[in-house]
Amino acid sequence: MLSSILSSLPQVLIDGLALGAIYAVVALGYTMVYGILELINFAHGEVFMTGAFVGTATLFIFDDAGFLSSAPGWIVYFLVILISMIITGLLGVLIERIAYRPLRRAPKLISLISAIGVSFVLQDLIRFIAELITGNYIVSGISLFRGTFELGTSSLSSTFNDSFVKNNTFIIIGVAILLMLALDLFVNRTKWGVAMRAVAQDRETASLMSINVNKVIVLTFFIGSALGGATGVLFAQQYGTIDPYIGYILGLKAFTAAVLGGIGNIRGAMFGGLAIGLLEMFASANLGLITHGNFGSEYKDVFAFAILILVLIFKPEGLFGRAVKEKV
Amino acid sequence: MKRKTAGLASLVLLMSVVSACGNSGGNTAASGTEAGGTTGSAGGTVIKIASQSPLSGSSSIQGEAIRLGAQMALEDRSQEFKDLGFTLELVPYDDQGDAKKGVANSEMIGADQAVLGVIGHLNSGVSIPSSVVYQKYNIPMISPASTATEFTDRKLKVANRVVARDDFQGPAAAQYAVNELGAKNIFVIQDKTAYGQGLAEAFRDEAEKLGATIAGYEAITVGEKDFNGVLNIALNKKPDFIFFGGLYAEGGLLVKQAREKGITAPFMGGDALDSSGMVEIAADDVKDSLYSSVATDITKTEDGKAWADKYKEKFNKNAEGYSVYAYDSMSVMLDAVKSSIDAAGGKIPTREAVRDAVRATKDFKGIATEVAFDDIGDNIYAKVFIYKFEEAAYPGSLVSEVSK
Amino acid sequence: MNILSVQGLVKKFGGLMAVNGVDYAFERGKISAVIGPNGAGKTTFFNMITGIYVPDAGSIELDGKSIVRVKPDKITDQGIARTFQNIRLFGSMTVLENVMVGMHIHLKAGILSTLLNLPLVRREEKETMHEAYRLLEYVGLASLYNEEAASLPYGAQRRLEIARALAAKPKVLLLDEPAAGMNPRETNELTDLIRRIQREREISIILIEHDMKLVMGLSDHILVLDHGEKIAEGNPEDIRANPKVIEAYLGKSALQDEEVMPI
Amino acid sequence: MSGFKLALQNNKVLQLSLLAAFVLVSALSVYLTSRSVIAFILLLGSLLLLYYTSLSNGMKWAVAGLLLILVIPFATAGGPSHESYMEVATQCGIYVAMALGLNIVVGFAGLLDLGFVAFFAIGAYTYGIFATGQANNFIPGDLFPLSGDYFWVFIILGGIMAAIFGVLLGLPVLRVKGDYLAIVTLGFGEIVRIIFNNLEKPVNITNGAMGLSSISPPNLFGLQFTFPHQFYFIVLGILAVVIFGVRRFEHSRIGRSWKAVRENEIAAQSMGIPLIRTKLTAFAIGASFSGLMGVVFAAKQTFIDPSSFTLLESTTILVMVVLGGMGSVPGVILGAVLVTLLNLQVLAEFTGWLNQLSMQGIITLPNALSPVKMQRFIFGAILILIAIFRPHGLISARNRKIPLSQVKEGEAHEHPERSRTSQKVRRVNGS
Repeated sequence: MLSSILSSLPQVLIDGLALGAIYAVVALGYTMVYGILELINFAHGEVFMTGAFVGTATLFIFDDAGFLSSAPGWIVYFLVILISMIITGLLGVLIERIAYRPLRRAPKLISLISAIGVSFVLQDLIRFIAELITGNYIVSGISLFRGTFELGTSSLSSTFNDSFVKNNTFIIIGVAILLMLALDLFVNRTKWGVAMRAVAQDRETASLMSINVNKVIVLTFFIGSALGGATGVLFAQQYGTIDPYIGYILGLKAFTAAVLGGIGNIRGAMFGGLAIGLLEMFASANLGLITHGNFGSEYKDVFAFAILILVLIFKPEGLFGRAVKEKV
Repeated sequence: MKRKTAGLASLVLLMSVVSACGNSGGNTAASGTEAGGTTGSAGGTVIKIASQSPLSGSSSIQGEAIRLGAQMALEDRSQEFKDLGFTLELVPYDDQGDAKKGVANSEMIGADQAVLGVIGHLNSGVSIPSSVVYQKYNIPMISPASTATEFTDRKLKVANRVVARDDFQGPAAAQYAVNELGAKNIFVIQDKTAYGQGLAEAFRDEAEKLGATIAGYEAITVGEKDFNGVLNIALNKKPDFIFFGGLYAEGGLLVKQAREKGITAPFMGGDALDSSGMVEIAADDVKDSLYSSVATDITKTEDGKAWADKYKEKFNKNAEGYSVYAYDSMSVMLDAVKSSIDAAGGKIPTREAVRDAVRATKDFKGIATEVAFDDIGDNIYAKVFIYKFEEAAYPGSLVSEVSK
Repeated sequence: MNILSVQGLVKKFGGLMAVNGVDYAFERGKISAVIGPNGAGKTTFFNMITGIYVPDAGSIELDGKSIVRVKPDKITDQGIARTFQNIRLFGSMTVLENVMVGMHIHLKAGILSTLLNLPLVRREEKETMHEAYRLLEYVGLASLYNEEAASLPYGAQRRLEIARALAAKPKVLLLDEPAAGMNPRETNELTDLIRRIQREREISIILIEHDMKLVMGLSDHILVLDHGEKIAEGNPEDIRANPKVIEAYLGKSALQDEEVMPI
Repeated sequence: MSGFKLALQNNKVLQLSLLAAFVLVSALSVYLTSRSVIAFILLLGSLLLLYYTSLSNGMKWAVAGLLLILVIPFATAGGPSHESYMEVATQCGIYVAMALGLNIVVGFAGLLDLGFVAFFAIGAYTYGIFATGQANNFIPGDLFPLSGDYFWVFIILGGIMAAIFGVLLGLPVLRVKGDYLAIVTLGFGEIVRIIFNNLEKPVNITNGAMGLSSISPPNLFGLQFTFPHQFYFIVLGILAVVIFGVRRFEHSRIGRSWKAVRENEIAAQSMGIPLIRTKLTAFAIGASFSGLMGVVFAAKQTFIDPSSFTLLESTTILVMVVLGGMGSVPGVILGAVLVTLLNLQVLAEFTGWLNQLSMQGIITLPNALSPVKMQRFIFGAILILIAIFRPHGLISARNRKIPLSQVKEGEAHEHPERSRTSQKVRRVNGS
């Protein structure tokens, strides 16, 4: 048993890393919004999904314009991500304006209900548009870097098998790291980043210190959503096929990642995402083996949710967060 | 204050309702004539045949195909019935692939006395509970697609199907895999739906019986896009054949991701992969994959090709696998209706008569299949066809044909 | 004879010593006050007594029984009820219902008996209602019994909190700044009310208050905290004359006007 | 006009006769037409109208009972669509009970539960497993399937099972607060569904994705229940108990504790209310309503599989509660009926009508835009709009105003005609 777990380990790690990188960047969006508004932006998974569709549509448009064959792949990739980030960023701002801002003083329950509503509306809107244009809401896009790379992991140790890496996996991991570094720098080194952290700490005091809280919130939504949108493009490139319902469960898992890392904590979200991705991949590849076929990979989602529940009960501040106590 | 608003509200409501009443009077009159059209001027008594299939949701492509196929058969024969003094009408229902919805619709269908038969459903999970309702009302149903064994095994008088059962399709696929292709070490994946699991289990059991080893039996989740976990197990087990019981959206991704991982073993699935979506998703990776189907490729025959062209012209859509089976199902249904009309002396027949006439169908020759029902409603001429994607183009080419 | 005593009570928040080794004993049937500048640890002190915070060290005994680590609701069961500095009413419930909730620890109705609407439940419910109404009369809110609690004026909300706490029939009543935000007339009425409660209901009262006139006029005994430590205790006269207390307050008063002690 | 308004406000006889006229007209139109969704909805609307009259509560119940037991079944019996009306009414009843259950959790206790359908599933499987041969897989002796006679016992068992699971799930979950609770319950709902979908090995308990078929229909003294009009009366009976129960709980020690916890946890705890236990009772009682109806659902469908218990279903129930008004019993009933009608009748009818138009070539409707597919969109939009513009729902929760005579000790007994007095007092107080 151990030997077969080990032999596929390199491949499991690579796949888990790719999935985890996606969770991590989506988790950032949850963490940023929660940090500032203490609201679970339920629609964030759908923003990610929208990003995937925008990216795919952009590629189709480029293709029609003949741009795909004339420009180098990496420029196209870059442009697609950029366009998708801008559109989903604006979408995030719009969502904030319509569905969250009027409710900032309302009870939490009400804003949460509004957030769930947004998520549903987005799913159906995208489905409608996709179906209207392509006739089917399951859309297969154009893949830019299709090749596969064989990694000679067996030469490291004879217990390992060779593993295969899609070129796109390198891109996912690379872009994810880039985005996270950029965000980290932004939050810690720029004026706006400092303002963001100030608002997250204490909104009222921040507004007294002549920080425009509304602007900061809008900016947070823009950046968080743009990150989600960029991940959507990466996802669409990695798996090739998307549908309007990919965001819901993926969003839930990304949220789990954010909670695991400590909500409001950017580096924690990165760690949480990678951890959840690796764990999920490991569980789905080895559960059946470990339980002798009694519980197979179909239970892998149970693990992600169980982690969520366990963390929230026993360490609600997450692995890297700080405990907050309600004032009495 | 609150009292006042309540009073006011009640007033407004009353008023609006009274006025709505006036409206509804008009409406009811209108719908009255509509329904009263059973003896209207349109040309005699109305006979309705209902179709039920998912017109929305993830399998709406197949569901739409069923509806359109049924519609085409009905329109083709409407003149024939007009001459007998009956107006044919199709009432399409959307079951959304959801059992609850299907049952609620079935009650409505049962309530409508003009409905003499039902074409549908697509999903076995919907066909099974709905057939119980049809049984109550004695409405015969013919499914062009439901393959679960349970559907006819309950021996209902109303439940019929023109396609092969899972315990015929699955084993037929297994026989081809083991006997023709020489598969010895088979990895089976299923999607944890009633359909996928039923098919995969039937395949697995037969393959074992034929002497192949089952290297693994794993499940995936419908709607997911990343199947690397399960494929990593497959990678480990080094199978020489992979069978998948599930739908094309997952099937396409599975075969694509398997190839990207360097898994070169032949990939095979059931009739749910019989869709152009397979090629769209997996593109070039779909090459050399196989699928078994309960539906034939009609373009191979002269008649079939003509039919498919007509379909395309009529609906501006390519015929899907189930279109023609819905067409044939409707034809069987209409034949039964017609023979019961004859038996009733040119009057509108009872549902019981139609139900028995459907079950008594023998030697019907349709576009896609011959039909004769055995005593539980299975088609004794149902065949299983094995296709292979030689190119990245749908449909694949027929490589084998298995009959009982 | 002491009703409530604390020994070496300590509570830390991160590096901050909110309460640091306080010893004190509250006398049965008396009105005691806990005073001190802002941030002296008074509310934290209350929160430990009522079980909302668990002390890091020290003991709290009610009638000689330790109540450290007992859940807040169980502490109420044992006879301590309180009001809050930042009013915590059940805003969208009626005034009457708020008081009725206070009596819940004494009610017996369970799920099944409620569902079956047993005579026992009906009687209990009626008696609760009557008792709650009597309490509202007692604090002078009877005419507002059907109003939504959140719609009451500020002073009335404070009194409603007191009525709700009284409904639990406590041995000890903790009042956290009951006069905050009240005008002088309301404060006078409140003073009367508190005195009446102590006299007529044999309840020991502990209050936190900044209004020194009220404190000095009401209290039998005073505990003074500063920076989490006890700096003085005694009767009002002693406290008024205590130089440490004056220093604690005047040192602050140079910065914050509202803390000036009207001595 | 304003004279009429005034007369209407104060004159019960006038109100009652208008109501009667309305019921008569709508019932007749249902009776005479073979199938009219509008007439049927209007007939159901008479219950709403009844709610707004100023009749005494007892009178309202009596009239409502009359409408539900006699008028509606008879009015619909006229046309051929009897069973389909009854099917719709039955499903309305099932959802009303579930929405009332969720209302206890969300509306009264303020705990957002996004996995509520799990309890419905537990009720359905409780009956499904024992009313088919499934239970033979883990209980020796070939005792199953149980006959339909056991159905009546299982209604209660289903409720109890759901309540037990409510407590089991609640124990860990309820330590979590606010938004987190919402997402944790969502996760739990999914876990339950995944487990039901996979529990055919190592021991086959739920038959996994294949579902359970041929569930025994209810049986009472040899009478088999298979038709919707029969289930209608079962559901009506259960619903009466459920509504009665909710009413009892709402104005009792338990109900007040829930609301106190919702309003302010810390204050509630300081008033001696045990938080976890109070929340657990809300979870358990809410779940039990769902469980009861799960049993009915399984018996009515005769087939259940995990695909009936998805997240969308949980959200649908939440939409009912939010639309109707969280914490408001009449509101939630209205919300549940509206959403069910929308789901089953209005959208389907509208789609059918549009389809007909497009078949006749009057309009061209892309398949993507078909109204039945817009379910999520409509639900989402309802949630957003209600949250922003009407957070208390269509009929907002109102506090019970108690007449002075009942509050003051000893006065209640002095008036023999209490109801009339209380009416008067109420009017004085209310204005």
